[in-house]
Amino acid sequence: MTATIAPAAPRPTASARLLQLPWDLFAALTATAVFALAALWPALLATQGPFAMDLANTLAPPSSAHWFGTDESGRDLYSRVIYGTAASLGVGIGAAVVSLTLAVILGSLAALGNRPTAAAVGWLLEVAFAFPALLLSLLLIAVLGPSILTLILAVGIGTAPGYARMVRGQILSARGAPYVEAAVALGHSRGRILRQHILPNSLRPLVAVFALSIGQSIVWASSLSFLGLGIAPPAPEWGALLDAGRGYITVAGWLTVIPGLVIVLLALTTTTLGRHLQSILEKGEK
Amino acid sequence: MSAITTDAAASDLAAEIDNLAGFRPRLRVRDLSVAFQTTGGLRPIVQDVSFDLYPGQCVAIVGESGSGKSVTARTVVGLTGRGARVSAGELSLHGRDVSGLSDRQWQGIRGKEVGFILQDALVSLDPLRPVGAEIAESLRLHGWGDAAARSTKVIELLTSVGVPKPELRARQRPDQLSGGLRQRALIASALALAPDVVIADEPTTALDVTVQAQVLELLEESKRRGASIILISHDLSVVAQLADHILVMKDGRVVEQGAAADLLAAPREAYTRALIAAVPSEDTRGGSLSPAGAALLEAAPPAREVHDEVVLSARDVVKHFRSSDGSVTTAVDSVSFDLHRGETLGIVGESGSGKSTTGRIALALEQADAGTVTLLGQPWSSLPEPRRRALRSRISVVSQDPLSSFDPRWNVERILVDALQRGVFPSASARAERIRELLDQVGLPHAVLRRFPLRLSGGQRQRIAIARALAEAPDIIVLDEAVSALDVTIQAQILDLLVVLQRQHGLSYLFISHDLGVIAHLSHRVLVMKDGVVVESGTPDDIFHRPQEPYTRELIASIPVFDPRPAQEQNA
Amino acid sequence: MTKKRLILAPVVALAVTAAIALSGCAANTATTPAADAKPLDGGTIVYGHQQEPACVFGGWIEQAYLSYNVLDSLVSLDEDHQVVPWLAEKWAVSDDGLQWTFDLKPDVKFTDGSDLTAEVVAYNFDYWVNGGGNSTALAWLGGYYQGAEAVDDLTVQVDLAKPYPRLADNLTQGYFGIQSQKALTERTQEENCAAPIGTGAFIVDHWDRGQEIVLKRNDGYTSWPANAEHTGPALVDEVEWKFIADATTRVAALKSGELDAVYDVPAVQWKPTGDAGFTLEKYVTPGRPQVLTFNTAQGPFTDESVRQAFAYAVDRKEIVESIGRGVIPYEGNGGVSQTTPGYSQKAADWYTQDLDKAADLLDAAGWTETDSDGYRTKDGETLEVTLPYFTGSIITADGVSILQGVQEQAKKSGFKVDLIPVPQAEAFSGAYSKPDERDIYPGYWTAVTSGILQINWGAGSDGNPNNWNASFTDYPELQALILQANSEPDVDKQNALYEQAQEYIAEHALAIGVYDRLSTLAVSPKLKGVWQEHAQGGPTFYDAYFVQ
Amino acid sequence: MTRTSFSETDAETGGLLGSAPPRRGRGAPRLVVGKVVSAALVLFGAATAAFFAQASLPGDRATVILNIRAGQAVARTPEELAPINAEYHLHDPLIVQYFGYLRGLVVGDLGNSYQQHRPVIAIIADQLGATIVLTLTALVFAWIIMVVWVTLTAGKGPASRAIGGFFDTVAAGLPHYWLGIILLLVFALSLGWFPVIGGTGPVGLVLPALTLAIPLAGFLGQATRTEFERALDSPFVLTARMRGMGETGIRLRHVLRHAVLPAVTLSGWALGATISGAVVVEAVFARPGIGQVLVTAVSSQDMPVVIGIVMLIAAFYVLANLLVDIAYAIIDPRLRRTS
Repeated sequence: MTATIAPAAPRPTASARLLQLPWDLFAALTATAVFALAALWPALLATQGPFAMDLANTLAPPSSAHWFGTDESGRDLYSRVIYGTAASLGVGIGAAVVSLTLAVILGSLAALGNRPTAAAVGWLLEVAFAFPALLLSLLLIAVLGPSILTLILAVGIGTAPGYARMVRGQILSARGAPYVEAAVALGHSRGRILRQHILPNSLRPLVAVFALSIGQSIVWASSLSFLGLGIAPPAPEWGALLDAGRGYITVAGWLTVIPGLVIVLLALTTTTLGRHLQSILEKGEK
Repeated sequence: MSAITTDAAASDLAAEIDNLAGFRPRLRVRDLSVAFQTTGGLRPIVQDVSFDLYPGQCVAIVGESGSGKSVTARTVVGLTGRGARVSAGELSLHGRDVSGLSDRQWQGIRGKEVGFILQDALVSLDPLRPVGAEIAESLRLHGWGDAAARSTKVIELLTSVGVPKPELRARQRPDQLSGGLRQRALIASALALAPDVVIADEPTTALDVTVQAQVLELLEESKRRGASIILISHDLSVVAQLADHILVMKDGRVVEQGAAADLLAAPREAYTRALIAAVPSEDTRGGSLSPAGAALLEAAPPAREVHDEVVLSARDVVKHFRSSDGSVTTAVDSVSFDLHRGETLGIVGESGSGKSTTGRIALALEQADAGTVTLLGQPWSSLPEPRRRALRSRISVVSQDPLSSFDPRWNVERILVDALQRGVFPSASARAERIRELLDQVGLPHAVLRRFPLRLSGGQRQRIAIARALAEAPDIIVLDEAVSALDVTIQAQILDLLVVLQRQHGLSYLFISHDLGVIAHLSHRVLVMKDGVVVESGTPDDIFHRPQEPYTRELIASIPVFDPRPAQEQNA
Repeated sequence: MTKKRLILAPVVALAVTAAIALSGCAANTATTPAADAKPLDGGTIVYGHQQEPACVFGGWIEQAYLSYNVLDSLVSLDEDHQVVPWLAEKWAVSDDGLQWTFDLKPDVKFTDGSDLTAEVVAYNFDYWVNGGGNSTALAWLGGYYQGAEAVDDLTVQVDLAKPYPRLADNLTQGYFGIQSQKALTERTQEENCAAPIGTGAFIVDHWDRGQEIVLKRNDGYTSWPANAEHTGPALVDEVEWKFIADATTRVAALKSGELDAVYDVPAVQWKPTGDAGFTLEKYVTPGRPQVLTFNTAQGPFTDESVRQAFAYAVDRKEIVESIGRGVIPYEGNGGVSQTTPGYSQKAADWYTQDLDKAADLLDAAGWTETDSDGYRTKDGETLEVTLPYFTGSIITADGVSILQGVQEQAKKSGFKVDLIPVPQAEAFSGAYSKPDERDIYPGYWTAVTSGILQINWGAGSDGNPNNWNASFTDYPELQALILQANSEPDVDKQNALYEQAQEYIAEHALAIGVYDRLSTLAVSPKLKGVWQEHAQGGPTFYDAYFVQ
Repeated sequence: MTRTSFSETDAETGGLLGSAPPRRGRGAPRLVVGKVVSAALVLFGAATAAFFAQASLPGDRATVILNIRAGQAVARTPEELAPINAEYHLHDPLIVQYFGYLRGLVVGDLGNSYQQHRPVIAIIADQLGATIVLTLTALVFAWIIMVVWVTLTAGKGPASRAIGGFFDTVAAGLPHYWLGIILLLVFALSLGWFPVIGGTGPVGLVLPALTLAIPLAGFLGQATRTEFERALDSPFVLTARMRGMGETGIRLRHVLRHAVLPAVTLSGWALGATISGAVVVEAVFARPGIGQVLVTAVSSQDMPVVIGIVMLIAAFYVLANLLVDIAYAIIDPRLRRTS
């Protein structure tokens, strides 16, 4: 049944719109701003350098001088978390880019390629799924050596098959959409339909997925750091911070708990953004 | 006008008399109002609705989508929904005030004292469970018997609603049953505990006409057995079959109510009259259905004689579909037809009859397994797609769901511009001029150009779809259930528009519909399809008055008799 | 109401969890038995160890720890660093120092029933050095060992190419456990690997890979070492030797009573564990401590001044003492650790932090400019040095922190130290083992004597370089000192020579010490008699018993 | 041609979350043959990928084998390496080694471990049980947590929706090892409710399984919640209410079954992917398991073990997806016959 849609209400002003934001989106946007600032201009937020040691003040609990406490070398955890934002976000964004780029290429081939190509790519994806992603990362790191770039590649390649399947599904479903048939009925060529309808409509959800993927990638990357395969310490990347704090968990829990919470917060932020982006895109332009 | 007050006063008086006689209403609703909490504050949905429901009586609530009729019905059983504010002067069932019942208390009433039937059992029964389990659940919830007794009762109930082989059917899921059988099963589940009050919310919408007739018969029977029925429908012809008393709702208010026969024969309100007038039928052919349409029709060129020229011709078209288990079904079997210039060829049939497939083959969106289709005398179905493209501008399509046929990223302007060939409209200004012309033709303001289809009403969307179909001045438009999803007054406007456009441009329509009334109203010739085969074809006059085939006769017989003319005129 | 509570429940749970986690409290304390608690018979020791080796015996210290409880060696090292009898009742060396004879204990049987004979011991020597059975044995004996033969049933003679007066000392390490010849020749490699047959106090019962090795008491045990605290079979029935990689988990499990003893207590846990009533055993491994060896063949450290500047730049003592929390001893000596015979305190004290000296030395070496990051440069080239370290077994988490301290302090004098963690696979595949790949190599090597200097600094022959020389350079003067020391039968003279060698290393800043490698144990107070083996540490359960 | 909203939603959610679109049948025998062939192809692909990835690792394999046996990290001379190269045919051309390996696979011989000198099959068999028990328990826990949480919070107004969704998201974003450490710290170290080193007993299984289950529950919950709320709005739910059914009954008897379909698909994927989480969990809780063996084997370049485990995980994945297909067909019988 068709619902009658009420005539559009008068557009609220920009500031009114901001105030009308759902609380979670508002919180996510605020967090994003803080993360972005920390990544681009850490010195502004940090209270000291990321490597500055204070051997007289090691494993100090959170206090007004050291908001997140200090580590075994007396480094200020808060400043290290701030300085680590760039690396962690970099890995997250980089891996998301790698992952989605691969996914778009493979997914498009699997959905639109000729029969042998689609079958081969489909098989490749199936194998990639069956192949443990962790092993893939282990091998990559063994071949390339641990570095930010390796981490980006390892995480990006590891998460690509899932997204590739998604892309394939999106393209297949867009290809079967009534508006594509309408375009055929209008006499448009295959290339034009692909360009105008199928690709834009199937790739558009990726914008939201991209945001989701950043958070997932950071969690993934931190897992690799835990296994000692991430960015070399004492670089303040969050996963590395967590790994370094592990040995002090019973005496200095903050070294583990706080970076973990920051990772969770970031994952939560990107997921929330992604969700809202998705629903905005689904609703269509207003 | 004081008619309503007088009427209400009269009915109050009647109620009092009934009370004195011990003939009390089973359900009494007074000044019922419902509002929903939205971000923009409370939004009233139902305002001041009052009615009584007596034993063995059927009260129908008629109105278009959004009129508040379903909300009214649900409020009566305490299921208004989240965020609703309900207020009522009185809401009583069997004389008991039910306005303040807790959810648990309601649970004891629902299903036992009040039965509820929704539209289309395919989605109104749990699609993952056998229908027998669904029916048994109605019994179980109210502690009826043990498991064994319940399964016996389920068979009994299915038998009573006329389901053959009930043991087998009870084990099947809705999707394994035909539309008629599953709708009967749904009714069986609602009537399992023989409730005194049955609420039927659009019980026949989306059903084929023959199934609709069966469902109405079942309701009729339950009414005869003393059940009181609240019938919710947008379809006056359905209401006319069953209702003793009719409420006409618009925008949450009752605009008119009264005894069914009186109201239909002598509607007092303009809105009611418009509703009645909007119902298409064989009798309305050549006339207008909507007030606006009347003016348009007058302004339009007169109906032309149907031209001899054949614009689209199908010969022995066959189409098979292979299903998952490897079996092959024949969707279209040896279908042949000719569509002449300026003609509307109606294809009517029930779901699964192959009419839509026929339409898609005519559009060359589906490749026929055998047979040929020619367009304007040229090969069409036999060509490869790239070579068809040149001819595509001659034939266009309007489908049931225009929204999904628009790219969701595009606004109206882009949709329409996209339909224009660069070769024909080379400059941007030419294209802009053309799309404004199209909007004028379909009666839409130019302001919609910037809007997105999602933000438009169903009628507006369908007009955009028609504008797009007209973009390159085609010879033929295939209309596949193009008005089925619309409210009756909107449907009337679109049908009027189609007639006007046909007269203006000499268009040929291949008009596909399950709705015999629409077909009868619009068509110059009619094909009746069943199981992929054309069982009969002819003029509407032949088909509706002198059906030759048994199936056609059955179909015609199923059409609800709806003649709003006063009874004595009818007799004359 | 119910709905509210329902939604609040996880919030509360999360908050409580976070609070507990943040406070990091784990205040378990051990119930200390009374001083006069009675010893118990039997029982099972559940012991938590860090790393799981692939085989029970072999050339890796993780294997030696296990071997020591299962296999008996010819000789043992006592608390006073004296070699005492074990399978060998006595031993003698010929005057020219080239022939060693070991007289075996009579009537010793392997747990497969075969006899311990001189022939078996000779076979073992051959198996270590020539049969690929033990690479560490090869490192020690290669170049010295010529052959072994049975003189009679219980006398075995070992022939050397050059005198090696401290041979017996070295044989006390766990790598040199004697195995049944019958088992070695008749059983598969797999069987010997998982459960070697020795004459030891315990028998490998079974191995749940990834989880534990269960050792059962050898009831017919007759060949305890002279430094054992009791005689007869072991006192407990069984040892469950569990592998728990995570130090925190190990210590926690000890505190919760799930383990009776654990290996490797992290510095930060040391005091709390002791305070909680657990017995702590700290063993400072003799041999090479954790040193930084400079690549003197290539790169900036070919210049002695630069090496010395680096040594002056860093306050190693401060770093080790604060990060090591008083548990990990500072070690300045770049040659051997303070528990090694022949240790030179003078070499250890050679360098203390002196930033001015470091600056002067760098200026003198031509690293006069300073770039925007504060690093010294010469001809536009940054003073950048590569310091790869092998994570896991070689450099512990505490060690990593210490290296980071070194990096941070060296930075102040203008050194850009690139710390590169090298995972095990890469390390074992020979990564960073070539002169052009690293400038500093950190690492230790357990040893009983200062003879380790020969392994670490010995010159290679043509076409067969000494791969264990991390400086990649032969120092003939140093080599002469070491070789002379190795063959010097007089212990005092030998030690004096070894000290000279260490001072040579210090003077030329070939390597600087950082901290001593530890082997630490924490033991439940109800378990007594666990001691660390004296040659290179690790738990010995032969004398262990439970008290009530 | 009325399409129901149900057939569409499957594809939609399935697609978005990166799972396979629901497989549709093609007739039983062809289906079985197709499944077997595709499973074999997947295993072949996984083995090939593992082989060449291992072969491309830097460093000399013989050196690694020798160094690990010795616990050393140094360069080795050709004389030292010769016997190892001979023993494992490491100097054969790669392609010869590959075909030799494939030949072994076909006859079910995965070879011997370089380090443990044991057949790979035996090594895997030792550890497999613990990992399977862990994975399956985690899956069961995840489902219980997810079902309870979603059933309690979905479709109950904006506040509970926000909180429900919030916890789904948080749970899904929890790093395994972090969660594991926190659980260990709180429930084993501080509260002492569970042993610190659980071993393989049932009590010791709780925390490791929860560590894997909670993020998985969040992940599954995200997919289920959407479906749950969609199903709650379905006409058949209204019908059930009109029958007098209570909220709980509706949620458990009707809605849940519809809502879990995407989660079922995801579970198949998750079963295969849990191995990565298992490695971490096994490390934190000192549990034996295939994950530990894998990490060790990769770091010691014990190629036969690595490939053996890859084959096993691939087989597990294939099997899991087969089970998902079956479960799907049981939950949604419509798929058995729709085209």
